[in-house]
Amino acid sequence: MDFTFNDDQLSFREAMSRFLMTEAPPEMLREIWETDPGRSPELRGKLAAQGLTALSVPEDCGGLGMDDVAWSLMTQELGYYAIPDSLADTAYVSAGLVAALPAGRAGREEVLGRIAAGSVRIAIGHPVNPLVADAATADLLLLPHGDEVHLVPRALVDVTPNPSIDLSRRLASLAWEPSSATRIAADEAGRRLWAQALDRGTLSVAGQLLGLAQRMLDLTVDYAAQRKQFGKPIGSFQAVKHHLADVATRIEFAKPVLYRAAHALAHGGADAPVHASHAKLVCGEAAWLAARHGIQVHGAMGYTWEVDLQMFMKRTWALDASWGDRGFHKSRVAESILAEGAAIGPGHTFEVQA
Amino acid sequence: MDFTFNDDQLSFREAMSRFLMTEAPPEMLREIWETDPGRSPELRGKLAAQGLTALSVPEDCGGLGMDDVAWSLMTQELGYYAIPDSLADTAYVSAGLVAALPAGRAGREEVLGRIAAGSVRIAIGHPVNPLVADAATADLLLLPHGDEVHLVPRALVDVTPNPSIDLSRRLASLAWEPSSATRIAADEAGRRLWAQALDRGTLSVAGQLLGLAQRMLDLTVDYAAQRKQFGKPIGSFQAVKHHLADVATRIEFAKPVLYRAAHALAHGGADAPVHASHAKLVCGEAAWLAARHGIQVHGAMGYTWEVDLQMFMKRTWALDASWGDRGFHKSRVAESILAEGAAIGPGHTFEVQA
Amino acid sequence: MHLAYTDKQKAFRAEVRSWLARNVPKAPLASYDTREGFEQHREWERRLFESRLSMVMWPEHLGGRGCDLIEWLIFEEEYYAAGAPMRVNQNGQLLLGPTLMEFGTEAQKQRFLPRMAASDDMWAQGWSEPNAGSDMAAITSKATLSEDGSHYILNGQKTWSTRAIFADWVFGLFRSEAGSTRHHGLSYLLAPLDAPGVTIRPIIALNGKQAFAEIFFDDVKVPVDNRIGEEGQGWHVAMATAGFERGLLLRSPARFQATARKLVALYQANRASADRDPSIRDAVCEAWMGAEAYALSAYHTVGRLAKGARIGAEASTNKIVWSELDLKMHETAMRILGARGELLAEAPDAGTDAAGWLDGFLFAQAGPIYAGTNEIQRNIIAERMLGLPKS
Amino acid sequence: MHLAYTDKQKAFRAEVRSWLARNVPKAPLASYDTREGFEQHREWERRLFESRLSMVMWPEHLGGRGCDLIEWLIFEEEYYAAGAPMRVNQNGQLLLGPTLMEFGTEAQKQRFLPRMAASDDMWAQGWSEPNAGSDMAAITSKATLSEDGSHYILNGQKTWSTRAIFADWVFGLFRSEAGSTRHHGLSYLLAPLDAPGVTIRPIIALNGKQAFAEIFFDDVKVPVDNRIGEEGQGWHVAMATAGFERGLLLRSPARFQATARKLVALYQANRASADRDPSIRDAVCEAWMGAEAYALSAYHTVGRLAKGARIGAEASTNKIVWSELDLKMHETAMRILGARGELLAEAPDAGTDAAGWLDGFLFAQAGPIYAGTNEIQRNIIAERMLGLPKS
Repeated sequence: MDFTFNDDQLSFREAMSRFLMTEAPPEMLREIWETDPGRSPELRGKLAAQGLTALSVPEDCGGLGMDDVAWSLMTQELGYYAIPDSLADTAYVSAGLVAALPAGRAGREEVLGRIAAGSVRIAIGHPVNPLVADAATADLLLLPHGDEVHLVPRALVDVTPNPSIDLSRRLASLAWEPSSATRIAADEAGRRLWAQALDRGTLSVAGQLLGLAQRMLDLTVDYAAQRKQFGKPIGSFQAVKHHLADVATRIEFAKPVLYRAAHALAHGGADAPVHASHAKLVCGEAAWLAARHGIQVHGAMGYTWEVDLQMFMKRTWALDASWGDRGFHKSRVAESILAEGAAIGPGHTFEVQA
Repeated sequence: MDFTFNDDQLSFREAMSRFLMTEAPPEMLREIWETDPGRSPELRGKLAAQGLTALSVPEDCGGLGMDDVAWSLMTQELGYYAIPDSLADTAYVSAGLVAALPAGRAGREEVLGRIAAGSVRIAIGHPVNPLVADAATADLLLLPHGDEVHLVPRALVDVTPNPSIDLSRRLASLAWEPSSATRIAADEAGRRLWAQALDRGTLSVAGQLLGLAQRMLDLTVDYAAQRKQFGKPIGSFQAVKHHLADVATRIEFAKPVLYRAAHALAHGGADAPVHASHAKLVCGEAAWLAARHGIQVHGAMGYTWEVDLQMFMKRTWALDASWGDRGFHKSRVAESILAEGAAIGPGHTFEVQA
Repeated sequence: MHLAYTDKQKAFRAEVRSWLARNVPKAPLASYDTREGFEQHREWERRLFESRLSMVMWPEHLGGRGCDLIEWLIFEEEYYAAGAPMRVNQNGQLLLGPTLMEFGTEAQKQRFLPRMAASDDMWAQGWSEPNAGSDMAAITSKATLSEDGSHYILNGQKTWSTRAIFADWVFGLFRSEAGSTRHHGLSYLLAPLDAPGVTIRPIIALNGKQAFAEIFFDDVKVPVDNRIGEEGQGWHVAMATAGFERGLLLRSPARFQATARKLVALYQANRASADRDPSIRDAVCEAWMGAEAYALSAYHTVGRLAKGARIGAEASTNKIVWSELDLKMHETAMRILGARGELLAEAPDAGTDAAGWLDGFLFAQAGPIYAGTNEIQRNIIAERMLGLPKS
Repeated sequence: MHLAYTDKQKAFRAEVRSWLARNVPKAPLASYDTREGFEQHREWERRLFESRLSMVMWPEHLGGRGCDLIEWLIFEEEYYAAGAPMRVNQNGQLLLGPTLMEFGTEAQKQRFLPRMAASDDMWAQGWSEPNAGSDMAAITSKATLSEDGSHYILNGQKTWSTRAIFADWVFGLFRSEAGSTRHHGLSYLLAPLDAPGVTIRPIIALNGKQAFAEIFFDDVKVPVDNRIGEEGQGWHVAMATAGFERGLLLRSPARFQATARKLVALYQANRASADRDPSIRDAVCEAWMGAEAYALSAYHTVGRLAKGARIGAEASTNKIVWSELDLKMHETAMRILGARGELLAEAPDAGTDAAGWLDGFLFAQAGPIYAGTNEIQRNIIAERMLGLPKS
């Protein structure tokens, strides 16, 4: 029983954080936001060079073979730096789905190799999401047709953009025709793949929300320490302190919830869905609170385009309802714990494992 | 359009407040709490002498003929001083029920005269309340049998005490036999009487909760101004200030909700039930918040028997679920405002009137 | 307590309702934080003014119709029930207007108020400075009286001036006594924004629009006639205005009752999905209860004002209540909208309602901040209403 | 990250579970805030001790069985899952115990710890004084060293000493350097409560029970051997203990997981009436999520401690989380119980569950207050974890 990360995981995260701090400063995000595709091939290339796209591709397909637990750290970094790229959709959610296909199916090994190399963008159109992120810039799309999973080249899909308040979100509605040529799974296998993708997507967003919360807290602590009113830093006022202490507390107690869910998912735990929903709810609440108290402490400055806080707030508000809104995840939690004979209470924290 | 009180109403309240301040200090409440019946005939007599029992008895029955609006002030005083006597059950709720009987029915005028004179205690067993307050010390009981209303002498009722955390609450379960001799209303008339009694009981408790909230706030402000830690009054700390500012704000915004409900009830408004439920919900929330922040600011002192705060907190917690718990009142509000074609929004604040 | 409207009040309500039914634009106006929308809203204000409906409480000779506060509440109820446009000149009409009524000379009133009522002059406020936000007494912008005493020379910087980039005039506080500190030595001055030496730089808000501006004063000459009240008494004059700002008029209850009604409708239209989160139905009912309480409180206050009471620290409780209610209602709407919530108006899948709620949600973020943060308001309540000691 | 228990851990869990199944009293003990209940709980502690289960983490020679923190978590899970009695001697075992382990001499450990593990000695804490509550450094109780250096003479008053009226010993801080102020010049001393000059006066709590006491010291003689750590270093010694107090051990996650499970059951049993208030189902799910998060955080912290990390201001986040979670769970239970909520155990209509929840609800009121108010904890988080400036 060891509910901590190993040195590999921690140092990968550390390296990624250092890398993003210099390579993805807010000024660069603003530039990318303003571009037409909203995506930077250069930044994506650098992230691939750091090994991020290879993170959870199996080693025999050219990847690093790390699992959901590593992603629970990495998605926090993607959120912390508000990376304007739905990279996790390709390198985490889609990679997980493709890796779960039987060997040889639909060019599985080739696709995984390209994911690892960072030479493919895959958008994923899960039924829980009414719109598809990054469809326009994708090379391939994973799309549902009932229980079926289709892997569809971009050229076969009509894309209608749906702009978001978060300029780095590039959402679209799609029109496409399913065919046997694009079908890569169906029936029970398809259902299982979509279910896993949902849990991975949920955790991907949960991790990003947690990273966003931490970033908004850090920005706000810096501001509160430096901004003076009534002759002293506003961070010395108890009301400001208590706002930010509450945010810090939420973040601290959301983290292990995320980690348990990631572990359950990596090990095929039967409780993975409820743990993932739990994680998304608490990470989302931490991020919303960080946004609310963040703008409150920033005062009018927080309401401007110029101050970076706005980018992180908008990402928070937008991501919160993606991969299932709160109602969806609250229902999953309620159904699980209110079920007849649910195994809850002391001693059941880690009970359900593969 | 004048949503304020007239001078008569205000001066009656003022007189009652001054009277209770000297006649019902906390030390006296403690003494009465400890007695066996938990009621002081002497205090009741003094309250009657002040005219309180006659307040809403019609003038032709020896009363003052004031209505629910006056009671919305008076119940606040009963709450503020945590009067250990369910006097409002007799003088407000029961008086209202008996006054609504047809002239001459069941000794209506005699009963009202005795209420006005303060020479009768009436307990009321509304179906919404599983237990009956002050049944043991009552002379008469108003009891339900289906839609029927029965006026039953105490001697015909078996009373089983059910002690409450609030020692001044004297609750009981009852055993009794309905008979035609005790029946004073039935069918539609009975239903209407019980419905009006419910709304009056609801407002009676709402007003008391609001008075309790104000008292707990006042006690806590006094304590915070005087108690020192870290070399200054704890009331100078922003966290304490903000706790208490929130309580004050809740109280201020609960008052007019109570007053609208009282007016609607006095004028037979169709919205009286939803307005009464609204009032009870907001007054209850103000009182709960006043209790929570009250004990928090009092620190360990607030957790003692010795400090008066405990009496007001317990009364709050106990009254909150009497005359319908929150679920009951929330349902009434939801059903009303979510009904097809509900008249809500600007311009409907006072629309529904007799 | 008498809760029926008089025949006169009923007639006024009927007139307003009928006028609005005939005049409210069918298509929503463009955002008043854009040049185009600003002018559309000015046009709308002129139409209101022509029917003496822009400032119903002002006396007739200044462009109003001498209504009392009850009639004003009625006007507001009808206005928001009709879904009429946002009021673009409220900073002038509701912050400066009452100040001019109380402290202006007859000549100043005649000169400024009718043009303000007609929105011939659009007004921006000049309260905040970069280092004087919550702490307004830290103002450093200077007004130096000319040697002949005929005019002031203004120097300094104001900020967070709402829509100043489009406005005609600014009002604000300037330090007219050299060396004075805090609340002393300030004067309340009015300046035309096209005066030589005025530079206006827009501040882009969260929503990408030019909602605010910085105003720089570089030896700007304004005649002494543009001073409201006595030299050096600006703080006193401004505080009366700030009282109004935090008080009832700027955020009339009808506005929040209209939002609550819309929220109930949004919930009804999305009930199946909304009920998966049981807290939503509760929040919807709370929204209605909160908006009603705010409206009832307004009627209660208006009644007491009519009997001679004065609004004190209660204005601070108002500010907290409406701003937190507005935020909570818009958060609830965002929860109900779910994945549609983030979409802009131009998104085909946004439907007709989502983008409006998103706009309102962004705007609601500012509620607990402007006109004195809610933290400052809570201090005021604790110290002035409850008598707790200053820190 | 490896989330399976070892065979040894599984065997320990099985042993504890089986022992508890055989030994947990069928009928609940009387409240330990009464003399009768206190002695019943002492008996229970002795039974735990006889099976070396009272202090599982202590070394064997001091009465424990040398378990690690994971095993301790397992013990706690089984203990609360079994509904075993409240632990009556935790102030000694969890506040003084670790301090003695860290700062005590070998002789002191041998003298005090095994008797503490067996509850032969019951301990009361002597931290607070009437004017030293949240501000603990304001302590004025004095310890004067005798001329021959053999003993201290204690004078002064302690308060809020839990169950001191029934206890055998007290530990606390006394000012041993005349004229010293604040954190300086304090010594950490142990005193028998039957010593001449000790007077104990019960404080009646909210629930009518003698839950606390004031302790008066009037020339009470204690040998210098009863001092823990160096003379004048008491603050340093106590802070280590206060860290533990606020930290994990005193409020183990299993306790709140058990409450959450009970709350789910209460909701299920009363679902028809509870669902009239839609916020209740939400609160029940939140309770489970909150208790799980607290448990997960404990496992996470324990893992990091095992790798050499130290608990810092995180202890303050723990305090806030468990105390507010506990309060919220009990408030929710009161809402579900409705009109039954106010009834005492002796009320025939209370049913079997209501009075237990009411007791817990009253006790939960104290959570955000004792062991450092949550306001103080939030200051600590802001200043030590986030680095915000002191006021």
